[in-house]
Amino acid sequence: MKQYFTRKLFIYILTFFIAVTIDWLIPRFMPGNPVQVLLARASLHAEAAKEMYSYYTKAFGLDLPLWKQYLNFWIAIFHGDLGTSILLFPQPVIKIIMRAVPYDIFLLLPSILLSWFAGNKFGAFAARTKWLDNTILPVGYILTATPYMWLAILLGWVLAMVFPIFPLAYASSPAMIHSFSWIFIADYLWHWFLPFASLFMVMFGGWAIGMRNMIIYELEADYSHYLEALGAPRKLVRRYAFRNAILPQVTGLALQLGIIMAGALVTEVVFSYPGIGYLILGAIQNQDFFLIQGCFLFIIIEVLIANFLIDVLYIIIDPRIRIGMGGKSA
Amino acid sequence: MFKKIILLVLLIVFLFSGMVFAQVYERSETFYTSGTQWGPPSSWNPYNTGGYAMGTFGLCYESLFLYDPLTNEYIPWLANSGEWISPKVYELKIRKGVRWNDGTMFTAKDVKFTFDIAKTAAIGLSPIWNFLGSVDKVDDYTVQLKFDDPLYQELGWYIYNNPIIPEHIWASKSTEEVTSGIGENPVGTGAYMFEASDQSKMVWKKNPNWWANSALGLDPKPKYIIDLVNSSNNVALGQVIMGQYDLNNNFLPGIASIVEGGYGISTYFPDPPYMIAGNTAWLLLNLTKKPMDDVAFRQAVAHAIDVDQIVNIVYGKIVSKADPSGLLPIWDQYIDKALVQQLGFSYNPEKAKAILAGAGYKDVDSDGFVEAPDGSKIALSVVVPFGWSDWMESIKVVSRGCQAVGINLAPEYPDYPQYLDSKLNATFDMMICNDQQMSSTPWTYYDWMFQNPIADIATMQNGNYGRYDNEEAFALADELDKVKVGDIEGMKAVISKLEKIELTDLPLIPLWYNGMWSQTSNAVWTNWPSSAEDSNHYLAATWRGYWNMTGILMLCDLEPAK
Amino acid sequence: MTKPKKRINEFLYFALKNKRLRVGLSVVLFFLILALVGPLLTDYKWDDYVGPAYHPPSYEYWFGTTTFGQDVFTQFILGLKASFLVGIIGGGIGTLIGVLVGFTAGYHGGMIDEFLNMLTNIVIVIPTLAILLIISVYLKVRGVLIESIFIGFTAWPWAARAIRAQTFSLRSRDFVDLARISGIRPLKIMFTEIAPNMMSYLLMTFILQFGGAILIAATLDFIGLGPTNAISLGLMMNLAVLWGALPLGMWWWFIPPGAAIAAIVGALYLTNVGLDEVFNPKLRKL
Amino acid sequence: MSLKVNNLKVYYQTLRGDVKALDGATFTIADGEIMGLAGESGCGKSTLSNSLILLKPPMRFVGGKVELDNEELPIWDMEKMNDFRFKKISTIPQYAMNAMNPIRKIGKMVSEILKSKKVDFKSTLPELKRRLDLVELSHDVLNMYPIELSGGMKQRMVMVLSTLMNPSLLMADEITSALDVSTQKAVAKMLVEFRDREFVKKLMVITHDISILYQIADSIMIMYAGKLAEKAPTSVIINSPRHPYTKLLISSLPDIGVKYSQKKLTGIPGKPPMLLIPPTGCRFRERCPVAFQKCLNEEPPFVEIKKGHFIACWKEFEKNA
Repeated sequence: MKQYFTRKLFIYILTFFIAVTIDWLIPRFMPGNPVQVLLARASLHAEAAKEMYSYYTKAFGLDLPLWKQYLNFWIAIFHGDLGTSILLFPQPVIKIIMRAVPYDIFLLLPSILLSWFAGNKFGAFAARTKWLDNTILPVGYILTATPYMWLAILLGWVLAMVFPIFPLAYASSPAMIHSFSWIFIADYLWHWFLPFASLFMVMFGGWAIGMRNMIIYELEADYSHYLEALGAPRKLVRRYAFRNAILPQVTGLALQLGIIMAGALVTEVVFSYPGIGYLILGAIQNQDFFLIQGCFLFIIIEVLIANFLIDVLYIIIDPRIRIGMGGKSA
Repeated sequence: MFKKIILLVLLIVFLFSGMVFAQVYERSETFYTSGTQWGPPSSWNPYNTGGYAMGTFGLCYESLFLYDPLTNEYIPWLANSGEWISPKVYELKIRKGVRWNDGTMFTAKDVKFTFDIAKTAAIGLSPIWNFLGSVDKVDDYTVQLKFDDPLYQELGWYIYNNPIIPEHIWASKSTEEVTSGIGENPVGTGAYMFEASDQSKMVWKKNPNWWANSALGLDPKPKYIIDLVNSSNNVALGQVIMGQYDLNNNFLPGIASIVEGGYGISTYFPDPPYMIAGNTAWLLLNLTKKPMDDVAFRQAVAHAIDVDQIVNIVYGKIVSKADPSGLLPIWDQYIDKALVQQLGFSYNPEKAKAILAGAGYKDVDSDGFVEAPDGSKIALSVVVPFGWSDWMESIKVVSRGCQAVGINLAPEYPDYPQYLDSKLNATFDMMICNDQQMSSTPWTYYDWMFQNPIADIATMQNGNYGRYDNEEAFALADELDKVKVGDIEGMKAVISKLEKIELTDLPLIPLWYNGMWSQTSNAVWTNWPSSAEDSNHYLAATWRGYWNMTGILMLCDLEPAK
Repeated sequence: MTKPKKRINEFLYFALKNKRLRVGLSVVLFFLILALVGPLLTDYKWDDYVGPAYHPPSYEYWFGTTTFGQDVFTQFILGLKASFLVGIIGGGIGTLIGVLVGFTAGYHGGMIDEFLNMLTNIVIVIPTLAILLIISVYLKVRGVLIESIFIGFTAWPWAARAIRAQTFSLRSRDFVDLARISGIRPLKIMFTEIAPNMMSYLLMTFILQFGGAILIAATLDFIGLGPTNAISLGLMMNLAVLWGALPLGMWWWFIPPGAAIAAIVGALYLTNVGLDEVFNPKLRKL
Repeated sequence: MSLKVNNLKVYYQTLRGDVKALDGATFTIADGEIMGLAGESGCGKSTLSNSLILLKPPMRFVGGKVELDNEELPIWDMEKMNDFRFKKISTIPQYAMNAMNPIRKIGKMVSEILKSKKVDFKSTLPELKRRLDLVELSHDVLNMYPIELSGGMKQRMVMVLSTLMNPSLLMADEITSALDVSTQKAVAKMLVEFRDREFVKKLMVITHDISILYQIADSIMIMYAGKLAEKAPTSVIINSPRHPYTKLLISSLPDIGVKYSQKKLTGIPGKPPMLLIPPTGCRFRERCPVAFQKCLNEEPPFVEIKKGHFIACWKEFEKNA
């Protein structure tokens, strides 16, 4: 158990290290320099621009030798300092991200978890139920095959433009300022629904299909046949099959995270939903490298944590791993 | 699991029955706008020129004068008057009875302080100290600016473009804070005060005891002004159609059809070009490279581009073709028509070919493209930043035009920093650029066009990216700066000389006038500015620097819709 | 053990019998043919201004026109072509890497496995967008090819994992042991003993990679990290949104590309299940 | 009390048509009898055993009657059969190695199965433990997961579980094939012991390894190409088989203990007929050294030529006649 975790941990740390290094490269690799971009945004007068140039170069520590910048970057990270945004100068990146993160959490967690549970339950249900297998599963295939943004566009077009039932954009109505009133929460959910729905639907399809295919294998596994031979009722056989089929689905979740993140990004873009995804696009368009950097760093951390949790979860639900770690083997 | 979701939906629906329209800010007294803020509001420092939240300067902080570009008039604002009491002394009479919105009296010392702080901190106003000797407070309501060598045009620009700040608050700030502080809780003299802000919006609240109510009988109608962070075009356009914005200053493709479509959306002009021209889109040519350094070649390019196609197809007629001089319509009086008639260019492929041939550009290897007189191949690119959709379309037209006359010019779309880098370091061949907004004087244009010294272009970032080197032009630009603001004839004289150089040498090629994108909805507010006789002719724009070009007056003229 | 030839015939037999496979394949083929012969049906380039702007589908403009009067059908056809290209190249590379990594890891186990596993995990976690961002700035023009290659090089991890597991289960089979005992080189064993027994599996992996690549490409194109010198289905959606096709009600601009992607990839998945049922007797239903 | 199988026909559905894997089997297993079932792979012996307990597609019930202790088994009805499975008729499958749910503790799995069969686990537990002792499994296995057990242990665990309800008939399908020789012997002995202790009344042991049958079986039944060829007490089959196929089979064994199916039947040219469209007459005739005209047209019936000795061969009938 212990050395399993130490190994895992080692991998995670290494990954983090590499990822962060790549992340650090982003602004440095970009041609031209951020300060010029910044000044170009602030249409200043010649003289002022000249002075500002040197000032900001210092402020961003871009005048230091690279290795020193790299070192400082690590130090800064552990101080939770991700530099200053250019797009939103002079706001610190970390602050901007922290303001955006809640939107992601409330959008991603429900859609991922709900779709995962619903999808698996449904897939298991559909498997080997002929009419369902032939009617609903094709829909499932189309759903998972649908590009996130396209579904988002469709929903937006139909439910916000053609039939204006839901709002087309933003996380809350323009007439509201954050507060914990019922009205605000209601308003929030109202705006939350379309992005949630489009994310949910696409993922749901994927999980349903995955589980459906898994469970069909499990129902043909030896232990299932043995149960049948012993005359165990269908219910028990299916329950066992489901329990076994869920395992790969958990790993699947870990593998999917990256793609889901990308999906969330484009969905937020379509609905101008102020999460990290939307922030990233804004940052990319406005070449705010420090913001881009911060956002990616955040995604990296999120994904790593999620992966770790899934690892732990997996150990809990799959005895084989646990025992394998215990040193015993079949 | 499905039940859960259905329940969720039901819950939402339930919560909304009736609640949806229960708003915190009453729609009928709120003014919704968008088009300035490219990210969450993050700075209320009026000296963060490119980044302060919409309205920080204009709604909250104010300037000494307003300037009306359509009538070319200065409107006394925080200053009652400004006069040259001697050739080198400019005396400002400060308005009495103005209060900062924290209750403190606004006096001459605030004005003096504002000028003085520009000496220590690098802000937009700082360059004035290149020709300003001292700022003296005569009495509480009189300030004298003493110049060594007054640059009238430049001063004329500063007096309406520089926010006056309260000494009692800013005196304690460090230089860093002044130049790049966040500047939260702004204290200004303006008609609106900071109310709130979040990820997607900035909210301003009406200042009940704004000095202009009594002093000028001005009363901005909206109680709240809510500026929404820019979203994607489709969202913006969608919300315009649904009348969710009262004023939108985004570039919205297809707005023409919306205006015609009877959605209650209007623009300044009822028909093409719909928008007031806000700036000129130039084709920059890099004069440090061959063959762009050859006037004949530049002339050929100028004649090869079918600007009408850009205007009609790419922009759907919401922009208009630029005058060969590139001067905006508001500066029409400065355009030397005869000169333009004589030296100007227009779309004429045949002539372009002729010019090329005449200058020795021939298609030697008959690949359909001409080679330079010295026989070397010509393969050029014209660039705009990737994602700037309208420009990306435009340069396709440009390159097609050039290829049609035998110039091998290909469109390229680098990311913005590359574009900027090639611009600042003169590594591009040709590019589109529209750095200069409308202003009180063509001098800002020529200053930009003939910026020098060339060595410092990269750091000054204020024009002449094609590296046009002509002492005469530089001198003329400075000369223009020294002409008195009122002296139209004097200005014309210098400008026509500049135009001559411009038209003969073509250091850059003016293509079209970008609009001051502005679409207004009559759903909640009416009496918008328009070209119509009976309506006001202010600028309906929230862009930085436009509130003090009569934008604020536009607010005061609004009427709630019945 | 029945003879391979007979086996293949049998597969064909089931393949033709299998409804899912038939439907899936025919949809994919339909679009493939459309992508191949389509260009003959139009004589425009994708960005030519060919007609009136905002023109809904009509006889002369089957899919209508864009804001600039470009022919949407032309864009659609060429976009399809690009998508298939991405699918084949990206999916191909992805599968190849996945197979190599998976095989080696699964066959050798031990340290090599450890290492490759680590590599896989790392690639999974690193935000590919970030890398693409850096790369993109360095390529003056990004083409479909570059994009495909990039996708291939970032999309292989899950394939590697799956194949690793398969190899694990296979390497312990007697016929592999036999080969090992008789001292055949590992690589040879992999490709002569193991691979043939996984052909079906590899094929299915490729199909999934194929579909995945198309989806990823669409996403990248949509946020403007796609090709800068060509049209693609993702780019069409990007442009449609950029030019306000939704509020302007230009559904003909943004519906076809997404629908095509959904149809193609969905069909691919369907094909995959069909194949599964064909190759795996247990799943054959009669 | 006994198992009576009468003219049982079970076909395999394939796309090319029915494969007549079991084409009319008629035999009896008396109480206390351990019957070995042998034949080349594909001769239908697994079909026979499976059809008795778990007859599901692609297997198709065509005809015949199965009586267990004078009670007809509705083997064609998956659901109805559930009342008999486990309690009256049970099996130790070929795949005993992975017959148990890998992610359930064995004890828990057992209790869940019992519960599902409306049997109280608590009251059964003592008996279960006793039997674990009998097969020399520690009680801890109940708190273990299958992968914690060795092959042999799993095998034994399944044996215990399958027989827990004292079924009347137990089928053991190739249970020894996966085990090493010593374990094989042990397992085989246990089967006998189970019978002696009357955990099971009668057994049908299907195997490749005649040497095992030689040790434990009371009688042996030989199948060929979906048909019964010969059934007789073990000694008879081994020492004086009558059916030519049996003879070849036995004689072709170089020495007891070799799994003959792995090599072709030496000396006999040809291979078993396709059961898709089986030839008329005797199905063995093509390979039969003594075949004659009659074998070509008429199918030999499976008749008792001596007490407890059944064969299906015209030649032998003539001898008798």
